[in-house]
Amino acid sequence: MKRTTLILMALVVIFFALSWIFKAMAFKGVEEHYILQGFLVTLAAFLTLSIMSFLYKDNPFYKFAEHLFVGISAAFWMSMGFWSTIVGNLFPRLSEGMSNFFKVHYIPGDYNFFFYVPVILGILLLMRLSRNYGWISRWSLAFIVGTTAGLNFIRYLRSDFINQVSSTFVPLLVDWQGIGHFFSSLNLSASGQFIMMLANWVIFLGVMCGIIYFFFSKEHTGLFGRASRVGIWILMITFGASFGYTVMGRISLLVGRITFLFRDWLGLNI
Amino acid sequence: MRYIFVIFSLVFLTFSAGLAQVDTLGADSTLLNIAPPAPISNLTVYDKANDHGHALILEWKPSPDDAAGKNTVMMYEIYRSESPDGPFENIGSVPSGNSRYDNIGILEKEARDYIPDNTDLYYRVDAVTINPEIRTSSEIFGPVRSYSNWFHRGRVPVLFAVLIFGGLMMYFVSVARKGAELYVRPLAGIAAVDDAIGRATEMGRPILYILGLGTADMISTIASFTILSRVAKQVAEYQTQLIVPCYDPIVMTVAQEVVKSSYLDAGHPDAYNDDMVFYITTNQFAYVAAVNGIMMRELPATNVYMGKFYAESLILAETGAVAGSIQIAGTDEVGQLPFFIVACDYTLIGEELYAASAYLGREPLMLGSLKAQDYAKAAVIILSILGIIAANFGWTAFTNIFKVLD
Amino acid sequence: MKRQIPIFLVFVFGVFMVFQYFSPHEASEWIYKFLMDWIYIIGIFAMALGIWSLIHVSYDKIKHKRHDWGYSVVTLAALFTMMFFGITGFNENGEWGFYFMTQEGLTNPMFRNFFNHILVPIETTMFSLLAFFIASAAYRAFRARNVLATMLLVSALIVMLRFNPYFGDTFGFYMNKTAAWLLNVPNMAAKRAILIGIGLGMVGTALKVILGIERGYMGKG
Amino acid sequence: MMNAFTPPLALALVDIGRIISLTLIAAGLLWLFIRAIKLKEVERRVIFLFIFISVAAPILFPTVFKEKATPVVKAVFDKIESLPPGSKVLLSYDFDPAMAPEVQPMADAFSRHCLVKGHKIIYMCLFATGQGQFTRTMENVIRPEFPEKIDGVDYVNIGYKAGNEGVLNVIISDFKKMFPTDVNAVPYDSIEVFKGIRSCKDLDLIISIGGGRPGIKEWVLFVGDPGDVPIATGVAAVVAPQLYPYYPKQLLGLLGGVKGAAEYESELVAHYSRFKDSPTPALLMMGPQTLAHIVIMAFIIIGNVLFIQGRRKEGKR
Repeated sequence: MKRTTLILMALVVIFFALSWIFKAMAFKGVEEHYILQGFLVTLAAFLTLSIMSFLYKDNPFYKFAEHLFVGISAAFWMSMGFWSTIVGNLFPRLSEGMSNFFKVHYIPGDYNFFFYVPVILGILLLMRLSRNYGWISRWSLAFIVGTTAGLNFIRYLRSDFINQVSSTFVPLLVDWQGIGHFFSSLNLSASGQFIMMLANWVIFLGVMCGIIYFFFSKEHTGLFGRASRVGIWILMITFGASFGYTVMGRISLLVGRITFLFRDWLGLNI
Repeated sequence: MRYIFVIFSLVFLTFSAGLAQVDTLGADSTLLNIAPPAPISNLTVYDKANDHGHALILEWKPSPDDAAGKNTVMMYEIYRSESPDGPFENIGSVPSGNSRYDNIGILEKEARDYIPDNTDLYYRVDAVTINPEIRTSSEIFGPVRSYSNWFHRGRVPVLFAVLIFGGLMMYFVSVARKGAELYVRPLAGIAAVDDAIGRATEMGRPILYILGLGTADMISTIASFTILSRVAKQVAEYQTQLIVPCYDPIVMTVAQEVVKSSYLDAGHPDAYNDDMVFYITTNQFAYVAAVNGIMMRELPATNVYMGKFYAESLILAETGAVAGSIQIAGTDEVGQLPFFIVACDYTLIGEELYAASAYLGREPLMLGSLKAQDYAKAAVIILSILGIIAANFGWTAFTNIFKVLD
Repeated sequence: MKRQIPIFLVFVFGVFMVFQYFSPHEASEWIYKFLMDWIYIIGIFAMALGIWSLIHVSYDKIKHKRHDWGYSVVTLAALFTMMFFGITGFNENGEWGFYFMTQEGLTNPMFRNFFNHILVPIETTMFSLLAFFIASAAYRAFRARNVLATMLLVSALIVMLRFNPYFGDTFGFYMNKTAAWLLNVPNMAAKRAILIGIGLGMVGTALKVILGIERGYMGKG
Repeated sequence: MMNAFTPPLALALVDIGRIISLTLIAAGLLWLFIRAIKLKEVERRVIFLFIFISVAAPILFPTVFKEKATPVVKAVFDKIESLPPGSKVLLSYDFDPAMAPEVQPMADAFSRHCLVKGHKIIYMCLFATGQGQFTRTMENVIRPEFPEKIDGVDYVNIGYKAGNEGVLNVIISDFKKMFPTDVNAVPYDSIEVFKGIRSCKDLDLIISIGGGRPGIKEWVLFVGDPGDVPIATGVAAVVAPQLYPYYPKQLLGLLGGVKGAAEYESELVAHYSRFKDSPTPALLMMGPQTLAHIVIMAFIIIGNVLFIQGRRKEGKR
């Protein structure tokens, strides 16, 4: 490491050490464990800034925060999984003794022995670690994949396919009372006839052209090609609009973070 | 769950109505001498159709004193018994103005609201005034039984769709198996995959393959596995480096298997080691943080994102752009497509992701299924046009075909 | 044996799940519930594989003193510390010991502190980086290179113009309405087209999986 | 929060900081624009810096942009403004804590406006968690700012009743049947606010705040349309586009997201000097939003200038 880097790192460390002291003093009398609280708030601020420093370039602070984050999150996820699924779901079905030990409510049932199956399948999955019997783990995999494939097959056929198709059935002539009425009452209000009809036409044609864009086994030429072109236009307009719309939410996130830094850490009265 | 909530809130409602009554009694003594309301009429109880049993539906004609008339009915209380002589048990209530009650039992035998199947039951509905003492009971309806059904009649449209789609699939797969030539239009994103691997080889930099945040059973992840197997095979042939960081442990297991056998197929089993495919953590942003780090440190020539992605899509793609990698993405998560389109060089939109596996392999069986999907799409277009015509002329019979009951 | 049994299992369970949808009978519901529970439980066993891989990769880095191996020490230390806090704690008598989860979740104070002051701040900060990246992506990509890029650009601008405080009443109002229309009408059309495509693709892939045509997930393309 | 007790020096510093930061952003963008004409790309980190300043500066130096109420928002404001004092307004808190950041400011602003105009407010909610949100209005608005207003005389909280649209179905014809008492168990008939009110049809205005289900759609379908009662709403930004078709026929007006709330707050501040020092959370939230949006749009324009200049140069060659 270069000397300037070392000096810089030392300065940062000193800065946050000072922050810890100041924060702890500010918490004195307010919090019981004021030294710990001061440390934790400083730590949160340090980690926030470390992550943000990645925007400038990859650096040791980011690397530290990143590796810390990975370790903590993996352990968090594992202990939550252990307590909620194994202790919360499995033990109450399998063994009264285990349930008593972990102080969870034992659920007696006639079919509880069925819960040995996933335990066996889970152990088969762990066979993956063995060099020679690794292939056995495919059995439990096959169970998971098969079950969810069947589930997805139906679910998507029903919700994404049948529902979406049937909701395309919209009247193209909304509230039609003859062409004379159409022109005489033409206006641009959102609930007016023209806008409603326009919306339905755009939705219908948009869906059709969009589907045509997704044809794989037909050449996109001629009329077909033109329709598929319109389809990709509609997709692009939509993507642009969604992008623009998302900006607001993302800025809110940053506002939240910066407010944390200013108010909770620096203690500015804003 | 919803029913528990409804029942719970109804209990709460009854309770608060009771409380209210205590207070109003003092304020308004006329409440004590309300005339009893007229009873409800035409009570019918029937088995809930297309269900797992343990559920009955009550319908009745409201009391003439509900809203009109004396306007004294506050709510209806529902009573049930296993014998016509009682004892009747209060099982729930609805506010006045209602003429239907769904008596949905809970499946566990121990539950308080367990309704036995294939057993005679008797029902009674009371019209209750603001003073719960003053009420009028209806005649007892019964016996009635609830049944469990083997077939859900409301789901026939889905069955038809399954049969039609399955048939199309079988047909085209068998056609393809016989060796018929099937045309598929070129997809830019797919062609880019081959170039990208070549580029990585020239530059001597690795290829980063991200399977997304999906679990191993998601269809998009399964499609991604197939693409990964092609990529890994080519990578093995070119002797380029491959990095596959994983979000889900099962996905990691499968990905290891996939990459391993691809290396075997390519004839370089010794070049594979388990650390090419590794697990990071099952936390969205911790995973992103680590992958960002990998991108900036290993500077991969190509980043391939295939599978399920959420808010992290843009963080990954922008960091990849900063690192100067060629980026190819594909996802079926509609909300994230805009970000991949904006930040990546090539993006497979929705269905193209599933098609990609067929494209890369060029196996007749896979191409046959693409053809089946296209025919289904053509059917959608025809059906939609028919549906639009039907909607314009008010032919509800046609649109009703598509009504799926739950 | 190594391939046939898994493919058979996939077929059996896949077909059962399809049938299950059409049969609301109690028995079919019960089996369905069991299967769903099983998947969760198996998933927990897979956790061990994941943690094993994480430890293995980190340990390997440290052992061979690879580049940046010091950070792997951080990962492992964080992992074991958090796990320790996750399974131990004070019981109701105030004794330190093996810890049991309560109604309120894991109440070990250090576990909570780590969660609130390490996990949450980093997580939300990573998320908030999107505010920066959305700007740089917009700058880089929203250029009127061709028709498609122009459309992307124009519709994004229209939607973002909602936030201009300097528009007059009428113009601003119509801008708002146009943005709402864009977000409602073409958006719905495009989403529906994509969803129908995705639905078909999913159904097709799921069917291929059940029938054993698509076997990529078993390491065989 | 800035208020009347902030020392003048701090206020001056805030003004100076605001001016400096805004000038900095404007000058920087101009400089980048000129560089773009000369075909110099903007570095990524510069964009990041601009985004950071444009979000951080308005937080540090509260910056309020001129928020002119759009007609959809103005319609609601004008309605409350034009009703004679003593009119009966119903505010329904149909939201939970998750939606609160966006819609709580609206609920507070409506309450302020109605109370200052001397309207009588009936608070209720279709979400069980709405009660907790009302408590916030009570603690942040009514108690500190309107200590003279009396519960039961100027406003009343009748609380939550389960039953979603079932509740609405009843109160369209009879309030008392569904709400025999208020939350403090005061009987209906002895509540001053309810004098002359039998059903929803006797109300002068109904405002549903939320956007989930049950929410504004149910209010329109079950009360607004059949009872012919004016209905207005304040909803989360995601929901707003779906509600535009209801305006102006079935909906008097609507506030969409933080922006709608900010517009309302600015109208309120402009009309009533007593609210000058009241918290305006939505307006403050709008500062970073507006500035960041403008900066991003400016960068899109700069990018396109670069692109056009580049192509022109290629053409000359």
